[in-house]
Amino acid sequence: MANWLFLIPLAPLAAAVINFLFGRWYIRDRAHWLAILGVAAAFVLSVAAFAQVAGDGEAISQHLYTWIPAGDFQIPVALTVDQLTAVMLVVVTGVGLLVHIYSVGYMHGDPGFYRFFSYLPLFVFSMLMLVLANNYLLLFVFWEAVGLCSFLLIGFWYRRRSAAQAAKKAFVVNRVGDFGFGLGVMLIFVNLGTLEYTGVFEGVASLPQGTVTLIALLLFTGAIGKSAQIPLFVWLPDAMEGPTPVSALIHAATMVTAGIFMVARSWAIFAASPDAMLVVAIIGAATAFVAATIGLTQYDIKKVIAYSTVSQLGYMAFALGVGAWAAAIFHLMTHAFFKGLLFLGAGSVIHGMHDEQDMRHMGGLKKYMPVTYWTFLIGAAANAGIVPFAGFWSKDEIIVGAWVGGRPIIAIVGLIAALFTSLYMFRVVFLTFHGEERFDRHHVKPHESPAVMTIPLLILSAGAVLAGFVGFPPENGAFHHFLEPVFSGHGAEAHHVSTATTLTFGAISTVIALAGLGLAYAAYIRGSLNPATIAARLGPLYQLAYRRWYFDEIYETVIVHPLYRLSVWLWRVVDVQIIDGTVNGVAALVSFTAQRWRRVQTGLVANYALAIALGTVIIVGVYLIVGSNLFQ
Amino acid sequence: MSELTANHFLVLSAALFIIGMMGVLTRRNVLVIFMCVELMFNAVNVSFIGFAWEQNSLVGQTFALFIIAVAAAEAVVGLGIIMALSRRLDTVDIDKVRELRE
Amino acid sequence: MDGFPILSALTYVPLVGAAIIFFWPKASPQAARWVALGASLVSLVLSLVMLAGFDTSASGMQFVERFEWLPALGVSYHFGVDGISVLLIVLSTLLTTIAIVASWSSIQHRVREYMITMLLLETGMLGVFVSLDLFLFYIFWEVMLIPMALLIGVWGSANRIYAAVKFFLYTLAGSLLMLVGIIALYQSYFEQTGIRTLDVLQLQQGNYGYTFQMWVFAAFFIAFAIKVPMWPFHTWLPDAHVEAPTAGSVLLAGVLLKMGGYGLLRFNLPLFPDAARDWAPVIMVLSVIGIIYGALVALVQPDLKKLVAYSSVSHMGFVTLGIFAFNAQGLYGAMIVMLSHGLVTSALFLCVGVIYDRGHTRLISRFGGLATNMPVYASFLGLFTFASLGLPGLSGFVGEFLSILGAFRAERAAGVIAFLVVIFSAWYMLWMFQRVAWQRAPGEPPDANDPEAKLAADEPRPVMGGAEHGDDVIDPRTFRDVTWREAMTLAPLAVLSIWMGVYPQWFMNFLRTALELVAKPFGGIGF
Amino acid sequence: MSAEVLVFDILGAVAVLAAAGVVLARKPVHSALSLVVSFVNVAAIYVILRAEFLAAAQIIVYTGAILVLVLFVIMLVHPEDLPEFHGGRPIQRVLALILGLVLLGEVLAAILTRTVVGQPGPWSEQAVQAVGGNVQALGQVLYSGYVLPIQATALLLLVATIGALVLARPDSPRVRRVARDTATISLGHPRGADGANGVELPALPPVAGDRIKPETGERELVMAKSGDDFLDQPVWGERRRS
Repeated sequence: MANWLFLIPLAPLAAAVINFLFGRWYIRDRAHWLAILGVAAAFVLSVAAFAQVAGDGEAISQHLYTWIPAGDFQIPVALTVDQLTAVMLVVVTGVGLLVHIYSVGYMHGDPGFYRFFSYLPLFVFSMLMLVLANNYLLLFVFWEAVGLCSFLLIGFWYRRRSAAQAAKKAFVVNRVGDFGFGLGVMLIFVNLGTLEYTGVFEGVASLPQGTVTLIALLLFTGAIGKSAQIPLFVWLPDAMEGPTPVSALIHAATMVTAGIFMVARSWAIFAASPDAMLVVAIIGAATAFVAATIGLTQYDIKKVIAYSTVSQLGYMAFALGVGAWAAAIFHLMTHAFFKGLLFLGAGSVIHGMHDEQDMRHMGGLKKYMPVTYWTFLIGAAANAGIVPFAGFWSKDEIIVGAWVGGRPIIAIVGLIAALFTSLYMFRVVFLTFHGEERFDRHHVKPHESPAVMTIPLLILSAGAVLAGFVGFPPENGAFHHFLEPVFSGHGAEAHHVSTATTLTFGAISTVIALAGLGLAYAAYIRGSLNPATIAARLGPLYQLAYRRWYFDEIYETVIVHPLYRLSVWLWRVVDVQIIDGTVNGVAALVSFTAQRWRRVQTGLVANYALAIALGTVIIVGVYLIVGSNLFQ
Repeated sequence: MSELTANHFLVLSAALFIIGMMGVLTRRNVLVIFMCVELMFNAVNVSFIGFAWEQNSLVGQTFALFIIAVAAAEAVVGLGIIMALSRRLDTVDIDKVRELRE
Repeated sequence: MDGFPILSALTYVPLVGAAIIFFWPKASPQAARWVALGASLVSLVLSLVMLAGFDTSASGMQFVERFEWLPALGVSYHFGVDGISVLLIVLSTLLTTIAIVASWSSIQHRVREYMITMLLLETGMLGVFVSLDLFLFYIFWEVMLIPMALLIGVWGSANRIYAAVKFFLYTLAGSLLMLVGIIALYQSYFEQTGIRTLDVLQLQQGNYGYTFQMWVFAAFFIAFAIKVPMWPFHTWLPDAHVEAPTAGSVLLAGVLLKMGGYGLLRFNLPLFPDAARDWAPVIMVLSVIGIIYGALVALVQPDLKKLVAYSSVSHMGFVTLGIFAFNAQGLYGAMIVMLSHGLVTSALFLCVGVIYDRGHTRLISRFGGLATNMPVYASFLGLFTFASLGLPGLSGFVGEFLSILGAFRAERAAGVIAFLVVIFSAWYMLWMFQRVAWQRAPGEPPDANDPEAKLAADEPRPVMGGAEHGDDVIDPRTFRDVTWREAMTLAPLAVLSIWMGVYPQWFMNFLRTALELVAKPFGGIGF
Repeated sequence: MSAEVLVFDILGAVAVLAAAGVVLARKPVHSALSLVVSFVNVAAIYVILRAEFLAAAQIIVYTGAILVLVLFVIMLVHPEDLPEFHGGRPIQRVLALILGLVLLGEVLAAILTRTVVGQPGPWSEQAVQAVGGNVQALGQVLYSGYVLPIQATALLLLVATIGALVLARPDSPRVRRVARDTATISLGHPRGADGANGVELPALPPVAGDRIKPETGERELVMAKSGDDFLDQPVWGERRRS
């Protein structure tokens, strides 16, 4: 037991609530102090929890209260920290703290300043609870709660129609995933009678194969939504309507990785179902590839990074699919650093360029914002998988994992995507920071961001450089040893990777990454390759990528519009005409009949008297027939 | 038919009742209709008292007494209505009084 | 407290208040308001006292008041509460108080009569929940109907007479069927035992034939299904809600709809378990249709109140779905959905009322950007929007999830299809929220430094069915934020909604023993 | 054939004939007088039936009170208002005749086939004599078993009196003028003399529902089309753009 665990999420929650309730009138532009304090407290406590778990090797937990006691459906609010959670805690609070600090500069002067610093700690709280939960329902609860924060923060500049639409889209698309996730949770409960991780993982072995596969796939549906896998990744690029720190924290470093975390957390279920694993791997690889191709063609700097995020999430997913659990979490961690860094760097660029996001209107910014440039370059290198930056180690390990996991095709797809990754990352770097200055120099004066923004960049870039080494040597680093207790037990298969394989793939990865770098250099610095010509030559393929593989259009025509038409039909025809028409028809029938019948009421008393007499005759007649002995 | 039996009274009662009823049905003057109604009341009273006589009971007479009382009340109100009717509509012709229709 | 007839007291205090206003002809509107508020507050306090004195571990009825009334007919004056009714009573008293405060300044016409109507309605509602004798129950059931119809018909908006008549006749048709059922039940019990009684608890001891059960179940069920309202008996609801004044909508959604679910739990399940089991498939299908159908139709409503009304149809589908799952999760879920819907939908109607008072329109397309000039309002609206779409941590989730889980456990397909609603409910509620609270007022140009300014013009908004409401142009930018009075009506609901989402255990403890009793004839699955 | 039967037959025949006179007489006054004859005969038959008290009541109440009232009313109502009223409505009359005959047949059948059920009551002739006669016997029965109905009857008579007062009360002056400017009921001066002393009553403005169509003498009826008509001011929520 660790009775202080609840303080980890409570600190940011308190900051969020206080800022929300009093921010508008009393706290106003001092809101960031409270938020940073809360998240910093959570960070310190997380590190303490991490240390304790690392020291003892035992999971620590705290039971707070019973949330839902519905008969045999007893759901506690209980927190557990094992190694996996400990890693997530540190990543969430660490990146979260840096993003908070960065936001002080980025959001300075915004009328919704207090609101921002109320939503952001709320998100940190939700995310912490998500990783701390000890059962699936609690996980689901905060799974949705981070969705709420995501909604509020994407729609932070709610007066923009596009932001409002994007927020709604993100929430609704996530709900599609949640639909599957929720069903999975129900299926677990109905089959196993419990939702606590330990009980579920123990019980999985006793379930028939089909049920396990179904559960695993349903859970993965949730991950598809939250972690923006094909086919539900469409919300994530749109989510870039939110302020850039939000993109960095939520849509790169933490929330979108919740799906990866959840699958890793449920590894026992997935490991018990090879079919489900295959699906996960295929979807992950496809996502990695598709998103990388789209990333090649976009011009909005944030959109490129967003697609890069989707692509990297695809890597993590297929790492899970091939059973490389630790590698997935490793990549999750390194990705949090370098992608957070990239987003914050992009934010710094946007900030310095007065809200310009189109790379076609940038160029040559290197000399205006050197700190941003160098940190961004480090992030790009890490993302592209250049030795020795963090991304190299984790991504290489994933590809190796796929290869030795018996999925060579997926490994190859991963390698191709890696080429694209390197290409689009350096395309961004070169388009933004190198080359001629394509912006309107009379109106736009690029400038370096203030220290409150650059210091987080520096810290994160240190992370992006160094984080990879916790996983060194590959497959056998400190990180893997730390996570080992989580991913061991029945169903876990250990692949013994020979040093030769590791070295070979390291070499291949490096070559590929450098090839991407070279291509980008050729196209955007030296000009020996003309991107426009290549695009023209690729024709439909380029259009496919540029139009984001038409996912949005397909959804629009296949789902959204028919559904709207169906709804209008249900309302206008079924509801108003058929159902209500029947009701009103009955009323009209009564009224119609009554109108006919009232003719009987002549108003002549004589007629009424006649009717009375007739009635008398009938009654007496009835008496004669029934009551008297006349006919007996 | 040597003895007086209740059937005598009943036949008388039936005759009076039906004559009254015919009056109600055929006449158009409200006043005459009113008088025919009184006639029908009376016919009923004859029946009651006839039965009472046959059965050696006073319940029938009691009933008839109440009927007379009620008839008195009815007469008062009914005649009041006729008065009001003739004042308002200038008629006592039952066929001209059709306000119930709408 | 023993011996003090607290149930009678809290039921009749509003009646006394109504009498005071009635027999005080010179009462000014302000005095009438204060008397009404006072009476409803006394009732609220009494109900809270009752709640505090309620023993959650005891099984059976509490605070029972019983004496013979018409012994020849077997009618007794029998009041009592169990866990099911006790929470609904507090909900009723709370919502009535809130409704009276909410109509403080928005009702300016015939205030005395209005307050009398509200108080009579409260007595009727409370009477329904405390009566344990079918005769009393039926009387209160009808008593409640009339003030509600008056509220709609006198203080409603343009098409109010139609809506009031429709509401009245629809509900009356159902209750007449119920009356037939009551009489059949009475007769059947009399034939079995020779005892004439209308006491619910005693009637539950009866042993009714299968065919009889099926028919009488249907008679009761239709009455309650209309009240719930269950698809396809729901079409009175959008009309009634749209035309009713805000407070009327609040009570209609908050309390009156609950009587359907309450009736099912109190009468249909305990009295006719065999019939309930065999009717369940039909009812579950209808519930699932209602859930999805309500959500889809809500998606395309141009009118705020209609949107909330159709969302009610959808939400109340969970009540019947949960009840007829016959397991612990379903029953708990149904009750929590009822309570949560009572809080959240009422609050949404209050929210609609706030902007209706300012703009005199309910068309979504007339609003926009309210978060800018009405931040407090937008916060409330957002909170209730999310509570309504079932965000965990707020009240909506607990009930919906339990209800669907119960259905899923009883019948997989029903649970799966019903769960689809999480997508649609998010869709329509957020669509509404986005267009009312976010974005810009209609016709307002984008901000100068907004990237969207580059677009030629704000895309035309889809306005569905707008023309029939006239084209008054209002400017939402001039609306003032909620007043203290309005905030006072919304805040308790917000607090309760969060509380119910975070600590539903408190509410579920009240329900436990009562629901166990309900589930007993069905094997008590899940308890 | 006993004397009793003979007396009964005569009385009955006269009563029936007088009743027929009520129906057939052309003038209401004749009808009323025939009714008196019929009532008196019936009263005599009551005596045969040992209902002396009722016979007295019959005479006092019916012939004494009710018929006098009827005659008053006949006098008060304008003679133009009392047309002969025979003729017209042939279908009605034929139907009435058929119904009457059928009912007569039915009732006769019922009378002839009837059987007596139940036990005879205690009030035999001797028993009645023992308590001192019909009046005493009836009093005992009435005031022991029927106290509440007696009270109720008293109340009914009171209500009827009040009701008659209300009905006979003149309407509001406006209505009265419109309705009766040619036929004022007045004992003090001849009919229609209201305007004769040269005093023209001022013409009152027409009021909805108060106009009389000249051709039919009927009043317009005004029905409320909707609930709005009953409300005196615009309702909350219906403020239209002015």
